[in-house]
Amino acid sequence: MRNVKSMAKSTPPIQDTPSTLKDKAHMLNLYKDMLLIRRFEERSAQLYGMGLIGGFCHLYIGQEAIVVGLQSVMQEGDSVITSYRDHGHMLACGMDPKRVMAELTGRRDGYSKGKGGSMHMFSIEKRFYGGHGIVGAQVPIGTGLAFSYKYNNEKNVCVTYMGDGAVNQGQVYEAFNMAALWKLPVLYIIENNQYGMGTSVKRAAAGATLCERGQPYGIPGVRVDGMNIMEVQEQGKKALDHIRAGKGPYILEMMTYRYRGHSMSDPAKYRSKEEVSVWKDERDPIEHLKNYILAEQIAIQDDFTHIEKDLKVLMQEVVDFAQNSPEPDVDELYTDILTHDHASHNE
Amino acid sequence: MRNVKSMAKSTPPIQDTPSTLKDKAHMLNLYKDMLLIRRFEERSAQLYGMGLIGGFCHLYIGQEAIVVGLQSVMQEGDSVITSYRDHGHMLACGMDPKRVMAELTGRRDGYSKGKGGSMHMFSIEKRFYGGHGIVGAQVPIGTGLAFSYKYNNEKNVCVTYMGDGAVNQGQVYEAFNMAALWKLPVLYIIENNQYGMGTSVKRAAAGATLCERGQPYGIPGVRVDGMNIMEVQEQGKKALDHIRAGKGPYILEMMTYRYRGHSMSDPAKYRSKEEVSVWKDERDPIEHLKNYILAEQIAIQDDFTHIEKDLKVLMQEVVDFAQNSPEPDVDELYTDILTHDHASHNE
Amino acid sequence: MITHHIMNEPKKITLREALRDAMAEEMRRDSKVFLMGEEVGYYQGAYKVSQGLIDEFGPNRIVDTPITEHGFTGLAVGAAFGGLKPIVEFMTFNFSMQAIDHIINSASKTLYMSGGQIQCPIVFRGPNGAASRVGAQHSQCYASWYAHCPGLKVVAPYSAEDAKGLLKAAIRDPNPVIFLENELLYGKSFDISDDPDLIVPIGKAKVVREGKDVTITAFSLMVEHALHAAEILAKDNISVEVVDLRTIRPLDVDTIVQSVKKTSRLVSLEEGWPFAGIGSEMSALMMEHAFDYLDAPVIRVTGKDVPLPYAANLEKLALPQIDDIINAVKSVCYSEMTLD
Amino acid sequence: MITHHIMNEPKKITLREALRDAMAEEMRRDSKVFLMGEEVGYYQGAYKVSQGLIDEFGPNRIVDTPITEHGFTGLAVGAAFGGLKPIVEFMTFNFSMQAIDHIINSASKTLYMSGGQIQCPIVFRGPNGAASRVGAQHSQCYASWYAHCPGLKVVAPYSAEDAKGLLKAAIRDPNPVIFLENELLYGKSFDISDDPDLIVPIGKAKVVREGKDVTITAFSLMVEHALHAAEILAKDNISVEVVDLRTIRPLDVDTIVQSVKKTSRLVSLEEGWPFAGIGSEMSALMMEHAFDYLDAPVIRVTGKDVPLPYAANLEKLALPQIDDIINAVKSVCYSEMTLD
Ligand SMILES: Cc1ncc(C[n+]2csc(CCOP(=O)(O)OP(=O)(O)O)c2C)c(N)n1
Ligand SMILES: Cc1ncc(C[n+]2csc(CCOP(=O)(O)OP(=O)(O)O)c2C)c(N)n1
Ligand SMILES: [Mg+2]
Ligand SMILES: [Mg+2]
Repeated sequence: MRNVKSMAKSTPPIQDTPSTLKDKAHMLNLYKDMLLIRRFEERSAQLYGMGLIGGFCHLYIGQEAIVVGLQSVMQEGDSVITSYRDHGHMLACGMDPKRVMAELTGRRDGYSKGKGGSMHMFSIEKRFYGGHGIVGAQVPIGTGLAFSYKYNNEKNVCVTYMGDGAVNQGQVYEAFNMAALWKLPVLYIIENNQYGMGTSVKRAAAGATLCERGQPYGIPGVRVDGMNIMEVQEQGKKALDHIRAGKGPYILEMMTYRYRGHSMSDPAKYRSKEEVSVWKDERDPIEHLKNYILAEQIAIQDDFTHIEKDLKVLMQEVVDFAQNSPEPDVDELYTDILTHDHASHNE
Repeated sequence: MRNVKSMAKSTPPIQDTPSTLKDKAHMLNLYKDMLLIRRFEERSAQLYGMGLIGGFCHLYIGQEAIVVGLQSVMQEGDSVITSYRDHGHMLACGMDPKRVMAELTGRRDGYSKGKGGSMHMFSIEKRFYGGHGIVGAQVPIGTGLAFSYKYNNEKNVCVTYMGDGAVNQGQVYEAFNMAALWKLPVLYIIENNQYGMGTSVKRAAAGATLCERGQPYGIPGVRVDGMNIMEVQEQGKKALDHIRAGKGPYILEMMTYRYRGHSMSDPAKYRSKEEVSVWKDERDPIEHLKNYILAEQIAIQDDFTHIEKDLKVLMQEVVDFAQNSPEPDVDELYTDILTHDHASHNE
Repeated sequence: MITHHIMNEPKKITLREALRDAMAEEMRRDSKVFLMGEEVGYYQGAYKVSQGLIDEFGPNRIVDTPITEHGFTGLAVGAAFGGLKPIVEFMTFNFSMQAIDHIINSASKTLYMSGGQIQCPIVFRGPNGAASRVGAQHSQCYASWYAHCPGLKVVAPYSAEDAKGLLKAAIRDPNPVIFLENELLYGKSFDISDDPDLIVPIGKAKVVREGKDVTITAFSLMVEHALHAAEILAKDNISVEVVDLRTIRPLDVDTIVQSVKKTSRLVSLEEGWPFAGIGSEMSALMMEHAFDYLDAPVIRVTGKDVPLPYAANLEKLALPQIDDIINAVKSVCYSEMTLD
Repeated sequence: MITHHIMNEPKKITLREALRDAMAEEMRRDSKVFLMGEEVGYYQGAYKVSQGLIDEFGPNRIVDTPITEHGFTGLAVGAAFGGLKPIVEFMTFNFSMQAIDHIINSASKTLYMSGGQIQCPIVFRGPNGAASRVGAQHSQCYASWYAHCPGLKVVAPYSAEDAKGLLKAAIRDPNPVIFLENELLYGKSFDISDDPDLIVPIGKAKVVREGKDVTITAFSLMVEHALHAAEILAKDNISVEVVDLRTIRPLDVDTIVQSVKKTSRLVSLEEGWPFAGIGSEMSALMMEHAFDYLDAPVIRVTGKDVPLPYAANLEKLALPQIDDIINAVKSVCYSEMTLD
């Protein structure tokens, strides 16, 4: 099992073959990575409440199995891009939770020096390309990253996440068409958490499923239980294999749920208590994995207690770091508008 | 049979029930309406060559069966909207060929007083809503016209045309989604003339057919031989019935061909002579109908000769009118930017 | 300049309520008016501007859309061509960029391209410019882009009364109107007349504070800053006239020129970027209409020429601050000597 | 101001060829550079600007796209994030409105939002403004919209040499560059140096005709009109200095101010709409940097404030004509007396 702190310092994702999928270390890592996201998000909510985080703040609680499961079956060099609901993705990519939180608080040590905020962070090193605030915009951009891999004859895949609301945006279909036409190595993940803000999928999206939205372009699509990390891994692997074999894009629709409101300011009154509780109490992805591990006797309760304890320590460090990091220097107002650096282009 | 000149003066479309479909007058009217478009376009090409028409000019030659066939099964109150390749649509709607041609020459008596040009003409009276120069833009607009019919509890349908190139535009899918979600009375016609400018459908559109592009939204789609006006009528009627029954939008993909280049400046070198000749010489929609009428002994050669002669006279009038209409008054430069007319809103 | 007659004592109302009331009143008056946009219905509006409307008017007239600005804007334009009078809410005007082709090419140009035949009575409204720390993609001011384009009217009110009266005027207007709101003002309370016929005509600026030494033009939230700065400057014996532009296109050049003829100095205030902004236009107009009356160059106070940063300290620096205004006013006042 | 050294006699070349050569040379030099857009490949470009490129570079580097500007622009931005250097051709800049959210929100703001981490080296190019009678939807000038926005560079050359040198500079630039061409100039022949290292730096204006009575600033096709007007005015003994702006953002304020210090009068010429246009910015800059040197107000000659009409007579009236320029120059020259 990886050390929690070193993981927090951007340990690369686990590289497992199917045979090791039920390996203890691997299973506990998945658990820990999911719990890291959950605890991180709970702390984000706290700091938001304390006024230390401003603007929008979109929590990922409930959806953890998706990014952690997928990251665990990706390869070195694969990249990730998503929307503004991006904290989980960044942590799963191995980005430093301290620097992510420092960005949320708008401080100098944040990934964007405090200039981006919760919605706009990037790490070329960890191959995370944002963090985009315009619903759907990341889809052509991710497709373009995939285009660059094909152009360069690299075997990488860009995993491009979008929400169930985003999937109605026209630019998604423009991207689907080009990805299919040119067989680009892009895996589209639709995180169907049932709502785009206050609008349920049913009221926003015609048709029976979202995974079939690529069908007219010949893009295979599969619906996946996004609360079951092992199913996420299995379908993710299948999709990535298809793509890496040069067969072009693939769509996975992950059925999931966000426990909290759309952003911190949303009381989420459009959902019934019962509906929330079905997902939260009966299908929680972290509990689900824990129960599985215990039932299969892969690990014992003590292992979970340790992880929880380590994360508690880590989270205090994260919060302290993000609170104590100074505000950006005022000169930063005028930097990074244009670059004069011809040399260091993105890689 | 309607008098050619009265038709030219915007006679409403023929209202036939299936039983009258093989009626002589009806069949000859279809023929005449198609030939009117063909002759009109040939004259447009001439006037363009003479420098009397400027800018872009997109001819409809080869595709006549589509608009004429559809118009013949539409009802009073149904509307039409299309792209810049719009002369055929306007004539089929019953707009006055003189005033259409006068707009092409940029003259005062044109439908837009000369201010719109070939791509931008409208007739609320004939329920033709343009004439749009931005590829795909007419699709949401047509969907919005359909929205207005539903809003007003009117039984009308908006027939919204687009090209095989336009069908990749994202806004098309945004419109499909809303049309399906809200069951709007809109008939989408994809005029698949095999090319968007110099790009063949195969190089531009992933997937096997275009008629299935609405499938994920639950929109039925059918591929139709667009060179066979009777098939166009049959499928058009079926689609319109479906829509008028309140079942929402419908897609027809009309397989067709434009004989000329994309616009007057395109020599269309991207197509082989053989390819063009297969369509032009073996599948011409006007010849096809004529041969059918003669074979079925619905009418005789004399009838066709009369029509051709009448159209010749009409076309000379059209050209004279468009050439002799004066340029717009210079004061028109500053009119119609904003309207002060609260009363006369569009209907 | 307001055309209504005050019938009773003014009451207090938030800007948010004023906008809602304007829409409700116009929807009651004209069954062709409807509202569409993301979350305008059951959610009561992302910023609660349409609170309660779906209860009164139902989902056929308060239409929740999918997140597809390009498509629903085009659809609304079609509905307007078809005889309806849509109000399109952009959750924020940043998202209008997705739809801008329909706003410009379909809505603003079709009257002209049709030789006057096709009207497009439509209102595009929503919050514009910076809110509070929502970052670069959510904070742009679109006043200058839209005002650049013929065929549109562009309105950007500050007070609740103006917002209500102008929104009603915009809904009745047979032309496409861009209606720029400001999220930071939604919750602010203003006095408002309870004249049921309140209408504020589009195209008229308003002198909201009289003064004699210098004119500040501003719109939307910046009017508040201008008034605040004027208050402070009064203590230094600088008498500031504040003109609330209210409409950006067509701009009320007369009112501005009248004021400048009196004060001989102009500071243009806006939160948008400087280059080819509203302040640039103000300079050009003063060159053309008031050059001989100017005792100092027109000075622009604008948002800084940077994407809006998230960090609290930088965001503050990026947006016009009271001190920026005060400094600008002082500089035009004291630069006098070197100029004549 | 051009940094290259002329090595041989100039040769003749069309603007179209100059653009093509610039792309070809940069693609030979850097395998990360590629061109994408509608009809750029097998069709050789809608306006034949990419003639021959697909033969030399093949379809992987000369990429024909579907008609989906929003999507392929976003895709190109992603490719740039991923380390490539895309040149995106818009068949005309009118269609960039479909994609403008990616140009502004994704391309121009990400460097800032990422604290300097993510570069977006990309060129958006294509014909801008009016061609010949292509109507209102195909004739808009986007100079002022794009120049309004920080994070972009905006270039609009007139001559073939500048076009070639600036396009090469744009392709090498690590920032997003908007490169505005003009269809009416594509076929025009110019002298061009055959220096293989020709580069024209972005951000430098050029005095293309020296004069002492009045300065005209212009860019793109309007430089030709300005030179033509200057020729005619010379016969009336009015000596006109013509400054080709070449770059709109960052604007070379120094060169303009130098010229105005000499001539004391400025006429700004552009074919775009007046409100918040480049001419407005010119007025504002002169207010701020040259107020004391002006003997007359800055005058704007612009396209008329109308959507572009199709009719031949109206189209002509809508666009700046030589007479408009002459009248403007004369008016700033003769207005002197009333001003001091
Ligand atoms: C183009 C655009 N329109 C609207 C918004 C406002 N907005 C932000 S998130 C959101 C809902 C998106 O829902 P979904 O795609 O399901 O993602 P989720 O928030 O559920 O993760 C909306 C409407 C935006 N950011 N961009
Ligand atoms: C948004 C946009 N992009 C590009 C163009 C230029 N353009 C005009 S027509 C056309 C081809 C359209 O092909 P298709 O939809 O098949 O229609 P067709 O011309 O075959 O009738 C293109 C690329 C445009 N007018 N609008
Ligand atoms: Mg969602
Ligand atoms: Mg086609």
